[in-house]
Amino acid sequence: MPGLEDLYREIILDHYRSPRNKGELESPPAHRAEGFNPLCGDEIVVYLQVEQGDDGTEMVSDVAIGGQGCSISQASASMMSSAVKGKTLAEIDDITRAFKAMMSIHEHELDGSETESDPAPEVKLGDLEALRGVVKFPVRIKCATLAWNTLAQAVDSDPNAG
Amino acid sequence: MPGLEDLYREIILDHYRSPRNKGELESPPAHRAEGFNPLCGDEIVVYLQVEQGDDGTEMVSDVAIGGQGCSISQASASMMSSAVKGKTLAEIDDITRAFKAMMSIHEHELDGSETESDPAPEVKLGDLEALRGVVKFPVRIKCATLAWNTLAQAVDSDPNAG
Amino acid sequence: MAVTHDLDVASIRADFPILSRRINNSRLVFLDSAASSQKPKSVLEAMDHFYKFSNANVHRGAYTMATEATDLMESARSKVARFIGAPSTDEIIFTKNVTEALNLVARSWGGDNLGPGDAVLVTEMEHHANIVPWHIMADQKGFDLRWIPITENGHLDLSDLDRLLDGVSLVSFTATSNVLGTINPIRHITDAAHAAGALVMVDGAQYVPHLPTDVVELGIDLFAFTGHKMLGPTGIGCLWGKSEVLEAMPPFLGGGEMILDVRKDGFTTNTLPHKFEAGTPPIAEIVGLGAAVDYLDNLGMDNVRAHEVSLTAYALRTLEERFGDSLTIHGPSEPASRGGLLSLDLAGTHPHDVSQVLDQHGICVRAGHHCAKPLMRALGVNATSRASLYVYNDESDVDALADALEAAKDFFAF
Amino acid sequence: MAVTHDLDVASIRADFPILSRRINNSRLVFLDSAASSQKPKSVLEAMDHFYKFSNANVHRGAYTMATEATDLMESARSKVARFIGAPSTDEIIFTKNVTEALNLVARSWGGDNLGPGDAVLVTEMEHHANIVPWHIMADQKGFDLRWIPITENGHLDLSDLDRLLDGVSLVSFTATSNVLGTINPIRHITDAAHAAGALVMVDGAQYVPHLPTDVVELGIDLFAFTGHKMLGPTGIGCLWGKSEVLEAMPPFLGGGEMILDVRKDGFTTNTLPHKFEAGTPPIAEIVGLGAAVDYLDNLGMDNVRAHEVSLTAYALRTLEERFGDSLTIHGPSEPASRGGLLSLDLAGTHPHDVSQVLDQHGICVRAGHHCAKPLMRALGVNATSRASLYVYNDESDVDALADALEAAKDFFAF
Ligand SMILES: Cc1ncc(COP(=O)(O)O)c(C=O)c1O
Ligand SMILES: Cc1ncc(COP(=O)(O)O)c(C=O)c1O
Repeated sequence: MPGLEDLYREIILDHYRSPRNKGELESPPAHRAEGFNPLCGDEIVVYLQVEQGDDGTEMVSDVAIGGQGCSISQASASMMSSAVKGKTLAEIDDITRAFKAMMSIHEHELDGSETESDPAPEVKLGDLEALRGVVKFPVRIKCATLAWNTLAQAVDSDPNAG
Repeated sequence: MPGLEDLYREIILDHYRSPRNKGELESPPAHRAEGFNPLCGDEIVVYLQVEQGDDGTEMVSDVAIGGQGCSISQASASMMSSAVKGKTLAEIDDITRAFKAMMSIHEHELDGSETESDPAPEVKLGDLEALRGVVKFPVRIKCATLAWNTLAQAVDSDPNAG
Repeated sequence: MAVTHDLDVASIRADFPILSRRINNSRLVFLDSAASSQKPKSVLEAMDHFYKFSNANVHRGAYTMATEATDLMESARSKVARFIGAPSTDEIIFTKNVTEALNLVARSWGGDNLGPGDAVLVTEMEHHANIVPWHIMADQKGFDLRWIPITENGHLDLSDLDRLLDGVSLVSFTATSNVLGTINPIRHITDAAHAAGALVMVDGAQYVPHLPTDVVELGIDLFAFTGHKMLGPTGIGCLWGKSEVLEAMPPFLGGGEMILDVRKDGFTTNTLPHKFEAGTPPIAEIVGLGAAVDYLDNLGMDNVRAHEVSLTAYALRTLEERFGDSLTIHGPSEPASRGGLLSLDLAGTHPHDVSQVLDQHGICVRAGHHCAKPLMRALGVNATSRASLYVYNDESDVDALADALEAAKDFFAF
Repeated sequence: MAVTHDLDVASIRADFPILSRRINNSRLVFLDSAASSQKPKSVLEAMDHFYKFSNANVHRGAYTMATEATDLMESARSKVARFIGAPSTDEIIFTKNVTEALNLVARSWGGDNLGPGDAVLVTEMEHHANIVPWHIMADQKGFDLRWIPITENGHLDLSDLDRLLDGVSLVSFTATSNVLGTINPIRHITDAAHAAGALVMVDGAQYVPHLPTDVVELGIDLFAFTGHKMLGPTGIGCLWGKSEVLEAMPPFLGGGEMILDVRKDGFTTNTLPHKFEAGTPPIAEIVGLGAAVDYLDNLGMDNVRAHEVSLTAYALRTLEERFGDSLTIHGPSEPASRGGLLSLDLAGTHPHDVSQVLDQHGICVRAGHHCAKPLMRALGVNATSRASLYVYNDESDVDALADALEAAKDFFAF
């Protein structure tokens, strides 16, 4: 088994100790979604302020993260929040796919399905690269992807529903 | 494991090939009971003609055996029929208890119960002694006792019921 | 069709430690694999190694051994999925035996879908495991149980199938009869059932160990089998179902692993396959089953089948030659339409006595009703002696059987 | 009270092959026995010997090996009966795990006896295995599920017991909490339940492995436990019930062995224990459980308990001294009223991370909700790290745990 330093890179611990964009946004108008990892009890709430530019493209002007969880899920959420803030939904989609591609190597092996996903888009992942070590700890992959699945839900959600 | 000759004594094979008292009695007036070994499918029907003497004692004046089964269950039924014919119900009870005592050494061990049965009555078992070897073949004990359990039911049955 | 190769029985036998045992001063001739097969060393070693190296509870642990245990279990699930041609590993549900798998469907699917006016169709050649669960549920729910009869030569009588199917919600039948050896026309029945709007469940307990299995090709909806008859350990069985069928079924056993959330006022079920796997699974047994699948894969199921067809042909021929009319062999007479299990009736003897005499010669056969009492009644017998063949048997075993039957015949001769 | 002897942990450890494994260059410190215990050589050898010498299906075979297999299985049943003080071996029903045993009662007894207006009483500290089966049946049958709450210090709050019991048909609760370690006052609750006319079922999963058990002395009606937590193999659990309670219950799984007769129009159930044991039992696993019982008997359950009380006291003391307020240990603080499992909360860390760091030191603990989500909500936590002690653990394992917790604390320190 790889060592702890593969999992807990310094930058991950930094995001864990000082999470970025922690808090809430008023919803509506913000999109809001809750994510839940039943295995470990981790919870994430993602708030997205989505604004429409003059050219019709939608972008995330603000983001906030609530919830609680282990260092990996918290750090992943914090990094995700930094990575998506100020990006268009199309860009966010690319980042999400690139991140999941980095993680999913192992998810595929685990569920035994044979389908090939689309090739990952060429996106710089920056800080998020630090989470690459998680794939060597298969049980922790769900911790790392929780924030991202919740992000996708938040994007799809209707802020005025409910 | 003991050899076949312990199980299949010549006298057992003789009763198997030439069963005594094979047939039916009209019921009523005869008592009648059916026995069934679910494990091997053996079936025994016991018919008893019970008559009351002047002194009030009841005796079995005639007996008949129907059904089908393996050599042990058939021979045991045949020997049983010879042993009870002409005997009083009290004598039959003694024979039954003596026979079961001979068999039950192993039945007890099998079901793990700790209760001691009454001491077996002093009764000459005659031909029935040949079945003693069955206790060395625990799965066959139920074959040997089937006829006797059915006999007890026949004695207890009300020939005029149903 | 794959080219088949003869099995090297001598080298196979060397893989099964128990086969070197002696019984009553004779070599062990094991002819009761239809009741439970023997296990190769590789299966025993896989379980032993699991316990000595990676034993831990699965799924929730983050530590090394728990991860290893989970990986071992899930890789066995993939092997089993591949072995029966399941499109997804998530469709493989582990149970304790095939009996539990059939009951699971009766309680879960049946509890949800059956009521007065509905009907389930089974056959006269079912094992009790595919009858009693339906009796229990029919009592509770008030639906009808219908029966496909058998023909004189031990096949299903499908002449009236369309009428029997009318109004039926589920057809549940055995792929191979455990008494007659008959291999049923699964695809034919399934097509007719689907045309009539019924789901199809197949009891593969006597099929999976002996033939190449592809649930997609068979076209069926639900399939169940049991580990201990296919070189695997006791305590493990399997239910396969199409995802959409399993998804629509309510959970059966409730407890750990099958939930996403539990509250005081209710619970949310987990995804497949966990939804149906409550509690600590038979982990070592799943690992053992995976090793059994590896062993069979390695032999090649086409070769296993070819071996059994030719050995069954030899047995039918030998017994016919040596016993003629004094020995009845139930079931189809053509080796190609049957599995390698032979239900025998030796004139003038009772199966219980026959098996006792055979045991004296080191030969293991089963005597009784084989948990198929409705079939025994249809055949008009109380019991049979059943000799069943598998990968470690060869012609010498058949010869030994014939010799011992001869001895039994002489012993009980009038 | 029997005189207790210290366990010779060094010689016990020599009986467990896995304990000589190294994990991440450290010796294995196994502190997850509450999830699944390790197995001594004698258990593995009993199963291996079964497969290599006597493997055959049970009960119906007349041949030597089938008789041996049946005898081995039934003698294990007697051992288990004696181990828990069951008055009759016929009251011992083998299941695949305790989860199946609890579901069996919920479906069979509950299906027959519960309806609108009825109530079942459980506790807030139940494992999901004693909650979800009741949710499932409550959905079907419309009865109420009531809850005994817990106190601040992790005991059951019985102050309102009489009111809670009013109108209850069954009380079902755990003997020992798998999160808090609390050993519940079984006799007290049982007497109150009986006075109120309710039956009592106890989940003994975390109790039987650790204390002398006598179901008659406890006064309860139904009792369930699981083999893999008591040195036995996976794939085997057990339900005990008073004969008259079990007799009155309808069968659960239908199939071979649980019947006396099967006809097309119905079936007749077999006697106890077979009535509840449909299909091929986990034979080797039952044999393995018998060997586990022998092993524990040989240690002496009084000695096992004494060992765990003193080791738990040492652990509570050590952790308190070294971590003070920065480590919360859930559950009762008196070793005599708890089992040897410790749910830990290390300030500033998440259980998942703690268990990952501990694994790096070769230490196995479980992190998560321990299949007790209602309890976690009552405690106001999402997860804990749980270290659990058993016969092969000693003070050096506790010291290793404390050292590694120290390392985790430093690693995640702000
Ligand atoms: C108190 C309690 N009940 C039930 C269970 C379930 O045991 P199994 O998974 O063996 O059915 C457990 C352990 O997981 C437990 O600790
Ligand atoms: C056709 C068939 N179905 C079901 C079963 C039951 O299998 P198990 O006892 O493993 O559940 C058997 C074997 O006993 C069988 O032959």
